[in-house]
Order: sequence, then structure tokens, then C-alpha cells
Amino acid sequence: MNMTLLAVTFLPLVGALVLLLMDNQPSRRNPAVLRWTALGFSVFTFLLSLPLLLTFQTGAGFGSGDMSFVTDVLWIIPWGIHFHIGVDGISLPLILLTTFLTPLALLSGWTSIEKRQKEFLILMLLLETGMLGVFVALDLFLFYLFWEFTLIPMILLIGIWGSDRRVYAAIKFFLYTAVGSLLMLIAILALVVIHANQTGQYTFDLLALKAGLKLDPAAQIWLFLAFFLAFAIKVPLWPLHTWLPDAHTEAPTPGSVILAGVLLKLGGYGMLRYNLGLFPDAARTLAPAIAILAIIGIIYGALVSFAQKDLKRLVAYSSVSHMGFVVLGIFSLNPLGISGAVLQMVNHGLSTGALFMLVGVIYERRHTRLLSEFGGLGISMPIYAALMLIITLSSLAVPGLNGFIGEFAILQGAFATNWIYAAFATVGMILAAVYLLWMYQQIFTGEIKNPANAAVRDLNRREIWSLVPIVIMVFVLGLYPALFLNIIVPAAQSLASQVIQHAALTLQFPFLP
Amino acid sequence: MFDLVVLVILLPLLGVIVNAFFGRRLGERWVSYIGPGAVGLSFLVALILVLSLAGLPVDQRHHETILWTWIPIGNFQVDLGFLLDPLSAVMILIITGVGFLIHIYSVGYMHGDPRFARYFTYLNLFVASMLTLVLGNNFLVLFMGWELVGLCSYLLIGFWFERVSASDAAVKAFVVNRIGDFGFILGVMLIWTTFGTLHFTEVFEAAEKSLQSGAPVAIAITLLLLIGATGKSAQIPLYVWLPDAMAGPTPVSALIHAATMVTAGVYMMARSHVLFELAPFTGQVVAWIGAATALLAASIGVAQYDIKKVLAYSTVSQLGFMVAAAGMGAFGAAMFHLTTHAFFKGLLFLGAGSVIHGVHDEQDMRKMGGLRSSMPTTFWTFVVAALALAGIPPLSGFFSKDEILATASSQNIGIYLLLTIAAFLTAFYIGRQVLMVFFGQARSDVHAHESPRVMTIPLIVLAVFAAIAGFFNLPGVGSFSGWLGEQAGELNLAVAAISTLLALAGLGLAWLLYGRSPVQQDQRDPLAVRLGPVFTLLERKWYVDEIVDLTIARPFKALCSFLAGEMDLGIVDGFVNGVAWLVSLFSRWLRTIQTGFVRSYALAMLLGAVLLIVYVATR
Amino acid sequence: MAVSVTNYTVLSAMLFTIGIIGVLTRRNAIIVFMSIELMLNAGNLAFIAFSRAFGSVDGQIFVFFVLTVAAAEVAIGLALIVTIFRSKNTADIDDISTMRG
Amino acid sequence: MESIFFYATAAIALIGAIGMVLSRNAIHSALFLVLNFAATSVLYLMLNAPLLAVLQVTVYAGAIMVLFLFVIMLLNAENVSVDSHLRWQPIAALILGGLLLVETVVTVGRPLPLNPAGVTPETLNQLADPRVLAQFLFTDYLLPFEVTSLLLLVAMVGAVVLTKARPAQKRDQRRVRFADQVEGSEGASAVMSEPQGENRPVA
Repeated sequence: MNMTLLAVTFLPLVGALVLLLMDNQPSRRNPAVLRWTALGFSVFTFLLSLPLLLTFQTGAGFGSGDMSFVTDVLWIIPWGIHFHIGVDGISLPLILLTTFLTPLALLSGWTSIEKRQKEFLILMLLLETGMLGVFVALDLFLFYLFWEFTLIPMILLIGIWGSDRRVYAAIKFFLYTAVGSLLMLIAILALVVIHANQTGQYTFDLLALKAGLKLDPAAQIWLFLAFFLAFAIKVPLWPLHTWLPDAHTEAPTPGSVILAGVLLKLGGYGMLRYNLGLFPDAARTLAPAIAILAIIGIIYGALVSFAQKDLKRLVAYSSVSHMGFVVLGIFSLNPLGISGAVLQMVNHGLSTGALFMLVGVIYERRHTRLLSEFGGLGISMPIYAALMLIITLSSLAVPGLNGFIGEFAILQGAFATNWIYAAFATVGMILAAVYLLWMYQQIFTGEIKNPANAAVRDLNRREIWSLVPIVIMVFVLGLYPALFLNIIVPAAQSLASQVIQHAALTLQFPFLP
Repeated sequence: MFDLVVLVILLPLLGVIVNAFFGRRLGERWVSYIGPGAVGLSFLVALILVLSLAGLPVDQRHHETILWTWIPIGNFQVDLGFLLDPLSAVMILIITGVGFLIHIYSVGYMHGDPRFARYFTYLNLFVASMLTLVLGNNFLVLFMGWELVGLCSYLLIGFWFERVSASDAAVKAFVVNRIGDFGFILGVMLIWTTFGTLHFTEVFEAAEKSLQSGAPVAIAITLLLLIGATGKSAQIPLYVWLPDAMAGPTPVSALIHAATMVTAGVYMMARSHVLFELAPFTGQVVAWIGAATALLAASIGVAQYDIKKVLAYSTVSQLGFMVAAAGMGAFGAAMFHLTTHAFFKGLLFLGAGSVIHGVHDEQDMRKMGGLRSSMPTTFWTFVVAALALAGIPPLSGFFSKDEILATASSQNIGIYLLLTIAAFLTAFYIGRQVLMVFFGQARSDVHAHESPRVMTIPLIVLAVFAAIAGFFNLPGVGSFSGWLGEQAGELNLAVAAISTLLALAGLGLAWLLYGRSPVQQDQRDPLAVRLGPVFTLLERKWYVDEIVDLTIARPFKALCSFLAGEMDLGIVDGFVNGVAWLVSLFSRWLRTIQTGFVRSYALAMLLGAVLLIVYVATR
Repeated sequence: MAVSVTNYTVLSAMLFTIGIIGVLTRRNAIIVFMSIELMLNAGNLAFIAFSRAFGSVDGQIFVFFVLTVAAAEVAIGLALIVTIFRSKNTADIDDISTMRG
Repeated sequence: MESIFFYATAAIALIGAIGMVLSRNAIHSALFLVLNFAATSVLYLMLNAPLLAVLQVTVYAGAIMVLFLFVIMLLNAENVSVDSHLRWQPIAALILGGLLLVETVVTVGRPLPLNPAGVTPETLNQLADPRVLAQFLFTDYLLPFEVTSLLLLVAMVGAVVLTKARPAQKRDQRRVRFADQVEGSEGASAVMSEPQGENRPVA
């Protein structure tokens, strides 16, 4: 029983309950009391999660069944469902990302969310617990519970606070995700039943299943695919990505931040934890096909981004491209690629989250997302331009900023597996420069043609301080990624060593004569 | 003691931080102390370090400083570390020295610009990045600097971002450089996959030990690195960004696009010369690319009117000389030419900047003329640099260029011919420029004035170096080559005589066309009259930009909008929406079953009951 | 020839079928409703027949419950018919088809 | 003797049922149904269930059918057109009904003696004894019994609520408000949260 992790996971839920009991009509003296309460809870959650990082013992992690901060209670006895949570080097960075981004996302919606504020805040906090739950769950039932739990607040966030086509986007998001999830549910049940047939014991516990399950190759592949579909939709992997631009475009700013920042990572995390963890043989068999899809996604997302006229859609497609790197890294099936993928998830969460916050800033001022409406903002909003520049550069993987480390590790990992992967994926890195700089150019450079652009205010203090933490992390992770890599690498190594036996740490150097 | 090398980078970085956060509040006066001051201090530190390095025995001139492990992933370990050895010593002296002068010059040039502080932020950042590039002790730190200088170049080209042409040029520069980086980064990955390390010394040791000359992997690595070099050092086919980059402030062109950043490719090849020496095939490719670029760019330079465009193509051309030298294995000669070029081309750009400043932001040489008398300092320093570029002895350019030509004459006569023609054209176009700008009558009614002293003093200092730098590496003595551990070039009298004569001929031809009877206002260029369509072809830069636009840019845009429109919305999303549409079609049909007549529902129930009983009874 | 339980169940089945046919063919809501009562009654008959056959009182208790449920159902059902008749002015169930898809 | 009596009663029950279904007039239908119920209660007597026979007459033939007659007369719903929009409905009903009959007869039509071996006259007497029935009802079946009472209560309240006449005007008002809630749910809340918007701090 470890209280820290439990507290981190459920504190936002407590916050949501507290908000639920609060008066809908805030007092005249302190109109922002609801927002401050929600922010307080999320900040406190973040502070609580810091000890996780500081006291984390760099164990071998999930691969060896070595998890930290474990709580394991038998929950629903007849079916062997445990309340089993814990973290390892793969989930810890993502947990920190979640607790880090949620307060910032709340800040980004500080004034832009005007209607139904209380419900909004409650949903955001519920979403945080849901996401944290996915990352900490070590029981398939619990995992599925949290997995679906993240879906509902997100749909409502899009469907209630979104822009014009919000209902279409929300339903599309829901249907896509639900289709994947249901297949995963079937696969989970199949796993449990197969395990029960083999051992006579019902259990949903991930570690027990992992240790005790013997699957024949065909079953592995089918189950792998059922899990994979759910995760691939979430990531999203080409060609399952079309919900993303719609959802991102229609979602309110905080929703987009969380969606891009954390929700997409649930997919990548799921692939690592479940696809690689439970079905190593199938992962090995299918890795080339998946890697090719990932590479198509990388290039395709970048090309399509370039042709977008809507700022949010552009960033959304850039996510398709960047998350393609994550999938490629995972299915390079070596420690380099996997570590890079985890780091890239964190980096993408930071940079794309910040990008959406920045887009939200001008949307709030100009009520348009069309690139053609902007131009010359560099004159009227210098601070904004500077922050946007840093985030854009982080997103296009300039070394010294965070984006580079993850992408390079992924590319290097992919190169070690098959150099052709890396060659094509690197094209994505070039294209990132094309579309991101093009975007930057459209917004900030040139003369101010539209008088509305001359009148926009630069960032206010709240907006600056909601972005500064991310900018700091962009630099910290760019120059000292060991902060996370020291945690990630052992877990990645043990995971990779299971997938590829006896090739864990020594990669072949194929060219050496 | 040598750990102080960190300070060399840290000082400009400190300038960046101070200027970025407090620049606006400090005001122009303080910024103009902090910006150049940081680089000046950095230069002093660098000078002390290099002098003490020179005091060591030859085999100990190698010092590494490691800050921390940058990327630790299992056996992939990359340090954030710096290497001070003779090669990087030369580079840091050029960067901080020339950089310092250009910073001072900028104080005058950028005077009164509303974004004065931001300019120095970027410029300091550039110096820090360039130092990171040359000081990195492994390929990845080099790559970090490599990308960061590209970034600074982007920021500075697009410094006046209100101008669409400037921001276009900035994006073009960054993107074209990224295309080069594609090769470079793949090369880096191949290096690690091959040798298991990215650390320079370890890689080169392993390569020398395990690879034979001409090993395929060596060729692959070097070709990939070459792609990177063609991007950064503006070689065929990736040179197209450099002429456009002139949209930035002129001191930037001097520092980044003449003296330092564009030479990064040459530096990188010199740094990894061990690998290049193992791949003679790549050497051939490099040499031919360099020579072809030298000639092509020189030919375009002949027909330009923009004072900076001439210099830009000249830079491309001179970089071609360096790259050709590197390709032929004469890394010492390449580095030497790099050094002298930093002086005289930096000076040329600064002179051009002074001219532009003097004639109130006019860049068209057809509207200049006769500036000799109104801008004497600028004129004399410009002439020194021009003669150095043309290769007139005993100015610096003569020695460095001659060393390259001598190598070429002994190794590859084809390359020698290309380079010699390029040298002739160089003399011609720089003569044409000097004559058009400084001689004859003023061709517009702008009242030209000499630049302030803060700008002319750097010109004078650079002029001195442009004049005497050749003596650092006299043929047969070769103190510079010796410092780099290379053999001194030999004096090939025939080659020297031919090139000197050709240079004089080029200058003479320029005088015949432009000096004897100076071009009048609204008069057609005499060369254009004589060459006709060929001149137009050269003036339009062989239509390369148009060809690129037609064959790459447009199809690319079309592909993108096809993918975004027909493909993504049409097919991929269309498939999804199609499935949804099918479901709703089925549902609409299914809906008609709900007639609303209770009795038909009852009938359905009865049917169900009948069937259920059949099922139960027959089971 | 003694009367067997079969006679009763067959009779019950016949009554049930007649009830069904009534429900399906008649348009008068009240007659439909009465047909349903007939079906319930047929069921009751079968219950009691089996109760007798097995010598168990359980069948009768079921019938007892069915009776009460039928009473409740009639009360609610007729109330519904009355309410519908008020708004639609008809007792024809074919006229009440607003819930079609 | 017994069988003749059975067949006669069964015939009357069938006539009642068929008459109920075929009558044009709803009143006739109701009366035929009463006939059927009466015949059925005779059959209950023959099956040793006197209490239920009595209940059948009082509850069904008495209370319920009177209720039916009341409603028929109240609504003037004696005659409703017989011909249907659903042309295939009667034919399908006959065919399926016939099939169901056949199936039922085939499945449950095994001869089962009315007085099987285990059933002694004593048990038959017990079956007929209301006290035995009552004992079961208040012991083993107490919970269902209570639930049933609750059900009847609910039905009673429900019938009252459903048939309570409402003034027309009031009903219309309700309808409008309902529509409001469906369409303008956001509008309502926007009004609620407006003061929040006004008072928010200038960040």
C-alpha cells in the first residue's frame, strides 16, 4: 500500500467531488473561487507527484515485474480482479507529464471558458484521474475501466465547450475510440479466459497474466491486433487518424492541450505496456508492418499539415507525424527506440500542448484560426512570437531543445533495426521544418495587413506564466535529458530484452567488416 | 586550464541571456557594450587558450572538457563535451575575432533599429552556436551547433520580418539546410551503428583500425556527411539558399554567410578527414562538386547588379574552392583558404554594408558609382579585399587560392581547369564591382557619406589581416599547415604565374568594359551588350530558382494539397464517413420496420415465440 | 374415457391461440385488451390443471398472483385507453402509430 | 359422465372465446368473454380449485368485466372498423396462431393422467382447501404477496393519475416548457453563468 501514488491518482477525483459540492454561483467577492479550487487541486497533485520522481528507485521495471509505489488489493474476488497500481520507468515520465500539463491546461482556459465553468473544471479533474489511472493500472480490468473513463470527460469537453462542429467531432471521436476499446475488451476477456483454462484461476492481474500465460502464435497475433487497434486509434496511427484533426479543431483550448498532451500518449503507453509486454512474439512478427505504417504516418502527417489553412488542424496533423515517430520507436524493438519513444511522448506532450495553448491565445483574441487571417503578429505581439518560436523549434527537433533527443534516439534505434526506416523517417524531420516554419511565417511575418492584427494585445501575465514552465522544461530536457532517461532506460532495456531475447543490449553493427 | 574553453561559449551565451531579457530595458547604449563585449571577452579567452595550446608539444595539443553525459541510453552514450585542438583553435579564433569586429561594426550599422537588442541577442547566440559547432567533441554536439547556427541564420535572415522576401529567404535557408541535415544525421547514425560511438577520437581510431581504404561503409558515411556539407556550405545542388540569404542585415551576411557558418561544411570535412581519406571515391565526388560550384557561382556572379548578390555568389564560388580542396585531401589548404576568406570576404561584405549604409539602403550597383571620393576608407579597404579575392600577390587570397590550385594541378587536371576559369571570372566580377561602385560618376542623386568610425575601424583591421594573412602559410614554410599537422603546400611557380596572370587579365577585362568608359545612368551593362542572351541566362542565375520552383516546390505543394484534400478528406476520412453513411443507410431501412402499429409488433413477437418453441422442441 | 390433463392443456392452448388471433386481428383497443385477458385466463387454466396433476398447490398460487396482476393491468390499461381516447378521440389502435420510426 | 361434462363446458368456453374475437360490437365481445370466464371457473371447480373458481367469477367476470363494460360505454367504443390497413395481418395471424397451437399440442400434449399415482385423495382435498392455500401465501410466498399488494396500490394510484382530467390550458403550458428544456438547455445555463462572466478579474 503506497499512499503517494494513490494520492496522486485520486486527488483530482477528490477535487472534482469538492467542486461538485461547491456553489455554482461564485460569490461576488471572489468570482474565480471555482477556478482557483480546481487549479489548487491540480497543482497539489503535481507537487505530490514530484516525490515519485525524486524517490523513484531505478529498478528494472515492468519487464522484470519490478514496479514501484505498488498498491495491490483484491477487489472483485470471484473474477480475481485486483486493485493493483504501480509505476515503472515507462509510466513515471508520463504521469509527471499529466500532472504537469493539467494545471497549465486549466490556466489556458482561465478566461476562455465562460459557460458552465463548474462542470468544465470537474470534467478536467476527472479526466486527470482517468489518465493517471491508465498509467498506473496494473490490472487489466482496472486499466480498461480507466481507459474508458478518460473517454467520457473528453467527449463532453469537445461536445459542450467546442466550436462550431463540436458535436460531429465529439461523436466521431467517441465512435472511433469506442470501436477500438471494445475490441480490446474482448481481447482482455479472452486473455483472462485462456489463462483460466490453463491454470484454473481467474485473474485480471497484468503481472500474473504476463508470468503465467502461454499463447500459441496465432492467438498472440489476434489478441495483439485487438489491443493494437485500440492503441493505434488513440495514438493515432495512419490511417486511423482522421478523428484527430476534427477533435482537435473543435475542442476548446484546454481540451486540445490535454488531448494532444496526454491522451494520445495513452496509445503509445498501451503499446509498450500491453502489446510489447504481453505479446512479444506477435510484436516481433508484426513490427515491420507497423513500422511502415508509422513511417507513412510521419511523412503523410507532415505533408498534409503543410496544406492546412486552419492553424489547429495544422498542429493536429503535426501530431500525427510526431506520434508516428513514437510508434516507430516502439517497434524498433530496441532500448534506444523504446527510450526515445517514451521521451518523445513527453516531449510531444510539452511542445504540442504548448502549441495548442498558444493557438488558443490568438483564437481568444481574434476568434479565428485561419492562417490567412494572421500575418505581422511579430510586430504587435513580440513576447508571443518569441514563445511560439521556442515551442516551434522544440517541435521541429532543434538540438538543444527537448524534441531532438527523443527523435534522434528513435531514429538511431530505427536505424539499428533497419536503416531504411530511419532514412524515410528522417524525411519527416525535414518536412517538420517546412510546415512549422511556414506556419510561423504565416502568423508572424510580413506587414500587418489586417488592422485587427495590429490591435491585439501581447500575452498577459497569466498566459506568460502558463507557458514559462513548459519553456523551462523544453530547455531542461533538451540539455539534460538524463533527468528522465535515467528512469526510462532501465525499463526500456528490460522490456526490449523480453521482446528480443539475448539481443537486449548489444546491437549488431552490420556494416563493420 | 583548458576547461576554460567552456567560458568561450558561455560568455556569448551570457550576452544572449542579458540581451534577451533586459535588452529592451537597458537601451541601445548598454546593449552595444554587452553584445560586442561578450564576444570580445570570449575572443580574449580563446586567444589565451590557443596561445597556451601552442605552448604545448605537438602531440599534447588535444584537450577535452566534458560537462555531462548528454544522452545516456544504454550503450548509446553521448557527452556534452568540448574538444580544443589545433583545428578548433583556428576556428574559434576566426569566429570570435572576426565575430568581434563584426559586432562592433554592427553597433554602427544597426544604430537606431527598434529591435537593436534583439539583433545582438541573435548575433551572440550565433557566435555561441558556432563555437559549439567547432568545439564539440563528438558528432552530435557538432550537429547541435550545426542546427543552431542554421537557426540563427534563419532568425537573422528574417530579422526584418516585415519584408516578405526576408522571411521567405529565411525559411528557404532553414529548409534547404535541413535537407542537408537529412544526410548529415543519417551519416551520424551510420557512424554510431558502425563504430558504436560518436566521439571523434574514438570514431577515427576505430575507423583507422578496422576500415580499409575504399570500404563501402566509409564511402556511405562520407557521402552522407557530404550531403550535410553541401547544405551548410552552399554547394551544388543546395547552394540556392545563400544568395537569398542576403535579405538579412549586411553584417550578418558578413559574419554568417561569408566568414563562419558557411564554412562549417568545410570544417566538418576537415574534422572527419580520417573518414574522408578512407573513401577516395567520396573525395572525387567532393572535389568535382566543389569545382563545379566554384565555376557555376562565379559565372552567375559576373552578371549580378545587386552589390550583395555579387558577393554572395562569390562566397559560393570560394566555398567551392575550399570544398574542392577538401575533396582532394588538401584539408590544410582548405582551412587556410577558409581563414583568409573569412578576412577578405567578411571585409567585402562589411564594405558593401558601409556602401549601402552610405547611399541610404540602395543595393543596386547601377545606381551607385563614384563613391571613391565620398567614402575613402570604405573604398581603400574594399580594394584591398577585392585584390585579395582576385588573387593578386602578395595579398592573402593569392596564397590560399594558389595552394588549392597547385594541389589540383598535381592531382586532377579537370578540376584544375574548372577552378582556374573560376579564378579568372572571380577577378573579373570583383573588378567589375569595384569599378561600378567606386569609379565613374554617381548614377543617382543620393548624397553618399562615409560611415561612422565604429564601422570603419573594423574595416581597417580586417583589411590588414586580408592583406597579410597569406604570410601565415607561405608555400614551403607552412606554419599554418604545420599547426594543423598537415604538410606545407609547395610553390608551383607555373601555377602561380598562370593564376596571377589570369587574375590580372580578369581585372584588366573589367577595366576595359567598365573602367575605361564608366557606365552612365540608364546605360545598359556593357557586358550585357556583348554577351546578349548568355548574359540574361547568367543574370537569371541559369534559371535554377525557376527550375527548382517548377520541378520541386510546385509539385510538392500540389502533392500536399492533394494529400490534404482528395486523399485525407476524400479517401481516408471518406472511408470512415462512408462506413458511417452505410450504417445510417441500413438504419434508415431498419427504421421502417418500426411501423408504429402495435399489432405488427405483436405479430413479430408471435413469430419469435413460434420459432423459439421450434428451437426448444427440436434441440 | 377419462378426462386427462392433456384435455385441459389442449383447451388452454386453444383458448390462448384464439386470444392471440384476437390481439392480432382486432383494431378495437378494448377488444385487443380483452383478448389479452383471455390469454391470461388460458394460462391460468393450464396452471390449475398442472397443479391438480402434480398434487401441488403452487400452481394455484401462481394463478392467484396472475389474477392480481391482471387486475392491476386492467386498471392501468383501461386508464391508458381512456387517456389516449381523450387526446386522440379514438379507440382504434391502428390510429395510434405516432411512435413509428 | 365426467368427460361429457368437461367437453360441454370446454365447448362453452371456446364458443365464448371465439364469439369474443368475432363480435363486431365490443359489448357483445365483453359478454362473450364473461361467458368464457364462467365456463373456465366451472373447469376450475372440476380441477379441485374451488377458491380460484370463486375468485375467477368475482374478480374476472365480476369486477374486471364490469370495468371493461364501463369503459366501452363511456367511450362509445362499441364499433371500430374491422378492415385493416395491414392486409396480411389476419392471414399471418391465423397461420402463426395455428402453428403455435400445433406446437403447443405437440410439445405438451403427452397424455398425463389427471390422478397420477402419487396423488392421493387427501392431497386432492388439501388442494381444494382454501386454508392450505392461505397458509402457503402467508409463509412461503409472503414476499411476492406483499409485492403484489404494492403493485395493486401503484396500479390504483397510476390509474387515478392517468385519468385525472387536466385543464387544457395548463397542459399546453407544460408542453411549451418541456420543449424549452429540450432545445434551449444551453441558453438557460448561459443566463445562469452570466454574472460569473461579468465579475471575472481582468487577468
